[in-house]
Amino acid sequence: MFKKILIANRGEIAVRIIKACQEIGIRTVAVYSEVDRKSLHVQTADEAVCIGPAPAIESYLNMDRIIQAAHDKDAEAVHPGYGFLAENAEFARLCEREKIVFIGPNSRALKLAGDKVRSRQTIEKAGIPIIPGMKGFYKDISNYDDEARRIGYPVMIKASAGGGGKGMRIVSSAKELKPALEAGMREAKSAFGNESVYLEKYIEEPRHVEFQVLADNYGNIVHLFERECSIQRRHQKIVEETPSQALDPELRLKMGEIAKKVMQVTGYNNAGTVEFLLDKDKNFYFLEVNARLQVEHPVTELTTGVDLVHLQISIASGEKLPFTQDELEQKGHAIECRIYAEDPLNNFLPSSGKVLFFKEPRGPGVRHDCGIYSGCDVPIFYDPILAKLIVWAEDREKACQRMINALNDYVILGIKTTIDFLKDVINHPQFRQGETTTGFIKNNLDGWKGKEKSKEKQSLAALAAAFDSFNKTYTRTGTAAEKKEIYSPWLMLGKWRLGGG
Amino acid sequence: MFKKILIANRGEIAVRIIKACQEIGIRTVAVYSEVDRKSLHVQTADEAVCIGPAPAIESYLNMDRIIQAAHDKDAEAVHPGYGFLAENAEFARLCEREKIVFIGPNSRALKLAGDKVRSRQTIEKAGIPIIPGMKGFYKDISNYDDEARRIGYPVMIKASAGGGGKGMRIVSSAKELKPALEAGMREAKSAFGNESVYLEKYIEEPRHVEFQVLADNYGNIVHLFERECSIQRRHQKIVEETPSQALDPELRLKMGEIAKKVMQVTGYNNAGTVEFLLDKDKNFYFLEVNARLQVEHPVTELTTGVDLVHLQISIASGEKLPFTQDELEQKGHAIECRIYAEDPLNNFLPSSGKVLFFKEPRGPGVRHDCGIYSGCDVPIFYDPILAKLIVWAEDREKACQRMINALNDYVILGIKTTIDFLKDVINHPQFRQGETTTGFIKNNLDGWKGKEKSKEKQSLAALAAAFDSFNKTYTRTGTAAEKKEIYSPWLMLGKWRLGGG
Amino acid sequence: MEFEFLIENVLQKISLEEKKNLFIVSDGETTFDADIHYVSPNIISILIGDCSYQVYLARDKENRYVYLEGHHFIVQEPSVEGEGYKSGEEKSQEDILMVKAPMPGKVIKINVSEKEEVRKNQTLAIVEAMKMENEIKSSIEGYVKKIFVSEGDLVDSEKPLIELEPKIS
Amino acid sequence: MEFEFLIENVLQKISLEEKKNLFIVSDGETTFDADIHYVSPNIISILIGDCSYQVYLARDKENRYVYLEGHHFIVQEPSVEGEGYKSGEEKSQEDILMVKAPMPGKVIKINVSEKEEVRKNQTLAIVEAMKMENEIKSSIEGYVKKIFVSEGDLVDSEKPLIELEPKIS
Repeated sequence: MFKKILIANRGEIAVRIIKACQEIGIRTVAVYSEVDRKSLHVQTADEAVCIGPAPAIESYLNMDRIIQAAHDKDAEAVHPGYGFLAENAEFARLCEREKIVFIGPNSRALKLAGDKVRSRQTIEKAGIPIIPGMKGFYKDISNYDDEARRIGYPVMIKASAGGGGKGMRIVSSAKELKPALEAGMREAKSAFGNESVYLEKYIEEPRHVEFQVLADNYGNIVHLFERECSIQRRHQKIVEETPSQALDPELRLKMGEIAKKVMQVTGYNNAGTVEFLLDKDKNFYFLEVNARLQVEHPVTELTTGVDLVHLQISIASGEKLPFTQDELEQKGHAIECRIYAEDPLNNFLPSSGKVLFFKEPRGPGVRHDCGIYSGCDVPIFYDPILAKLIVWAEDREKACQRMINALNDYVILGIKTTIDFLKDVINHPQFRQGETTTGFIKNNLDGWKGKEKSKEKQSLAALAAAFDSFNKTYTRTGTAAEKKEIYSPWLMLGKWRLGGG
Repeated sequence: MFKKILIANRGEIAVRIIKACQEIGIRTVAVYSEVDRKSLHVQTADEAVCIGPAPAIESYLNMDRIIQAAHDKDAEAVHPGYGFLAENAEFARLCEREKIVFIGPNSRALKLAGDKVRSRQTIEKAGIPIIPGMKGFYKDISNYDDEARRIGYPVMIKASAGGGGKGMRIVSSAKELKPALEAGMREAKSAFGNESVYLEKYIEEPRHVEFQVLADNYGNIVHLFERECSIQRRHQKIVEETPSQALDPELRLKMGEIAKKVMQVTGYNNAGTVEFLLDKDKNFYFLEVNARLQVEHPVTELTTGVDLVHLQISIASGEKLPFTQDELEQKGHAIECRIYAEDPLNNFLPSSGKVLFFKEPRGPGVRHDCGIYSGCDVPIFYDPILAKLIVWAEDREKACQRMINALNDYVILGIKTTIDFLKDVINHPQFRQGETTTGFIKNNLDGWKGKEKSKEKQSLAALAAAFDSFNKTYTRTGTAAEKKEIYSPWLMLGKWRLGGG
Repeated sequence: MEFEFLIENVLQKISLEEKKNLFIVSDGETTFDADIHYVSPNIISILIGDCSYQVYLARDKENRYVYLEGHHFIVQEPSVEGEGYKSGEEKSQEDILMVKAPMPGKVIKINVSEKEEVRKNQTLAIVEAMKMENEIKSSIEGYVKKIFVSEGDLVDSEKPLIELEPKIS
Repeated sequence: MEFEFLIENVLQKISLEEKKNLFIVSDGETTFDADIHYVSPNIISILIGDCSYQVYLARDKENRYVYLEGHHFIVQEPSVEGEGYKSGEEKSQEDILMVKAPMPGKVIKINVSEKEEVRKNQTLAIVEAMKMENEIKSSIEGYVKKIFVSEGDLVDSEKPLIELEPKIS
């Protein structure tokens, strides 16, 4: 087993991986950009190395600096998290060359997964159903136009190098293609350092169902059942759950076996996800392999009882899978809500700034994977994900109730977040009935305005503010603190309190 | 199902029950004593009623005030939590008379469970092995002397009305009996409002193994497997786990069946716990029935996936058990550490006062049931339990690692707690090997002194304090805040900052 | 003691008088007793007729941020200068003509040049933040009067990007 | 800037000089650079040679409470008057003769009367807090000189309960 691991990431996923390492006695090295000095992952790790300025391209995507940090700190392995370099085959190859273990698939499998066109060919050859799409890559934008006409509009633009909605665009007619391609390429470049995009037939109103797969270095492969991630906005997943309401045991078995076959024919090892689209008639199509730990991995952990990060590390260190397919089962229901720094009342614009106050939910069945704290800064440079709230309960309805309760208990002041929006997603009758497709948000919550605020609640807010001002005034004159046992911010200062006291 | 429930308790368990109610759409009424106005359970509940002065006997044990509050607020049911009135048959009877549902066993079963002598007779008659002990109650202390001689020293003094170590004393010779009885009676009176105590043969170095049982109002009874609670100090459980390392499937089956039989012959309903002592030769003896939700109930919840508070409520509302014995199974391993406000470096003296800062652990597999917050007061009047830290993992060793990590991540400043002591319990080789008996603390951690603090750590503490003073000095003169982006307490005040700025 | 606040652009008047351990509160319409305490610097516990409210409150230079019972409020003191809190819908004529950065970010593309005629909903510029591109569109038909930024500039929220001139039709 | 603290009864001297974004720290023996920041009012992040330390710190009237790397420290300023932090073992002669309440609580029983002779380890009084009884025992052989409290009294920590007189043997 490794003695020290470098985590080439930031935010909640870096913290998640650092904690997993600490549990099994592995020292951790965080890397950080200049604006991230006070980030939680820097505080949580045993060691922390600054790798450059704020823009990701100069820090979290800077392979040489990261490799150098790993060497300097004697880290035997690098965990890339998700995003940034997680699916960068060149980085995986560089690690291999530098004798640093890359905690992820081998670079050949990673390259194949990243090359969406070639991987589609491999999958198709193996007899697995795929979505009609481009057969090759082109430099010239006019070739994309030809391909789009061949496939038939509407088509989807996707980044070759990664997922997460970055670079994705739906194009319904030829005249929209060029600007959409340009925007998609810029986003792909900015997110993954690679501007390659490709086209695929756009399937309307599908469900997004994916299978978590684990493969050790000795050809043993298991799947850990599905996750349904149909609730998306801008092709970005925002709510994920397992089990999917659309799968029966037979379909689950069939898709699970195919997911394993995908791993097999692509020579894959470590943790990966095989994504499918499931149409209304329960036909499913291979979409792509996500060659990394997914944002939504916790729902699988809560229902199967495995720790995917621990397993990634043990597989990378050369251990065999500790269980067979027969030993795995799903229990209960888990839902994840992604907490983004976005303003749902204002077209989901990113919301950077200072988190003035933060209180996280807790309680039975509630898990919170989190990268922020009261007083932290949310910089403009990186992904707007702040945290993930995951609940487990005996069944889906109880999980929904638990999620609503936890979201109500979740307070972030100072920046805008998606928390209130998420409550209305989970509370929506269509969601409660399990009628979830990728069009859910657009069909049901477009132009979301939030709940009406009653006169009574407005008064309460005014009352709280008045009380706050009242104590400010009293404390200024130095009487209130002595007079009554109020808990004013000034009292925190103890004997150094300034002013009249 | 009930629309509104009154919770006749305080602290972590009141908060736990309030949250469980909120999840299933039940409104909650908290009750509080005058010193508890700012307690977490008052903040968390929908409504809160003050029921008297600080001493428990005038508030949390004041049945009339609590019944009155339930009537005033139209609460249909009362959940008593643990301690206080939880096992008070008179209170249960009063609720029945006042047409308020008592969420717990019926008053006859409660009375029998509370009458340890009569319940021992009932159990013995049913052919279940019991510990030799007193056959009756006496007013006169000299009769206890006779009984002790008959049973044979060492004997154990126990409170008839409750558990939790309150009133318990081991007496190894006749001359120690009288003062020990007096102290035990006073403690029993103070804790349960009932001074009755009884004697039992003291079994040396046993394990404490108990079975969680659920019985609905229609005669259906299941057990939810065991909890081992051998790690005790002053007969107070401090670490609990499941599964027990001492049970094999055969013994588990046998004890589980006997636990169900105990419930049956005592006419019990709702949630209860059947406690056994298990000696070195794996003989087990019935100890008593705990006729309430136990402090340690979360370890059962984490390994079986049920919510015991939800089940208590649904059973009390007349619903049938939603599962049969066959459908229940244990998965993984769970450990609970109780976080007490006690000073382990000073004979575990209670430590009341203000919690100046509080940071709770989180992460996969970590649950924290908690009654405190940064800035709260811990009053001298009640039980010193602050919170419970519970972890789940695939196996016992991983659960231990996770617990150590979570305890390291747990910060309470301003009052003394048992957190550091608990780390040394979990880290102890005997504990790791599962060699747990009720003598564990006395045998292994008597006179605990804590870890040696290195010169380097002392320097770091001084450095942090110096930095704190440095900023205080700078901020006083009004330069630092503008000069650099430090996060001084003064900066929290924003534009109302006093002094030079 | 009297207080006035702007909450969602509505002026709220409220008075507090301390009496023993309670406050007598009047919001203009009704008068009631409230038992109010700080439980920590950002949490206020309020009991009104036994109903318990947990209110979270934080402050920055301009606003108080309040969360209670599932709702967020931005509370301003009326004397505070500068922009009120506006939702996307409530833009003044001035806001329409002066196109501002909707959030802090980086200008990655300017799609128009000065004097150019623009259609309604035409993309004027693209600002990127947190790795998402946001297209800044014209809400009128008109002309580009002035461009204040260049591609690559980091801009703060409310920074003017482009000034438009309406088409007189 | 020089600082002195009492940590576990040991005087610690430390000096801090600010230099760019770092501090030059000297603890008398070694001098090193440290990158130190508040991340919130009670959390300080320290990097020394890339090693990351998260330090928790809170203050009350008398002490600073520090938690780092699994260890608790009580940090006092040397100028602070009054009792130092003492563990159970380090009692002065004065402490032995003046029996004090070990924690805030209620005196529920006084087992001796004035002038009475007491053995070592004899129970003098019982103080209850948080529902646990705590027996206050004599650590010497001697006589009860004075009793300051009555049964039922609420007492604060360090409140004198009973004064003893040693037996001259």
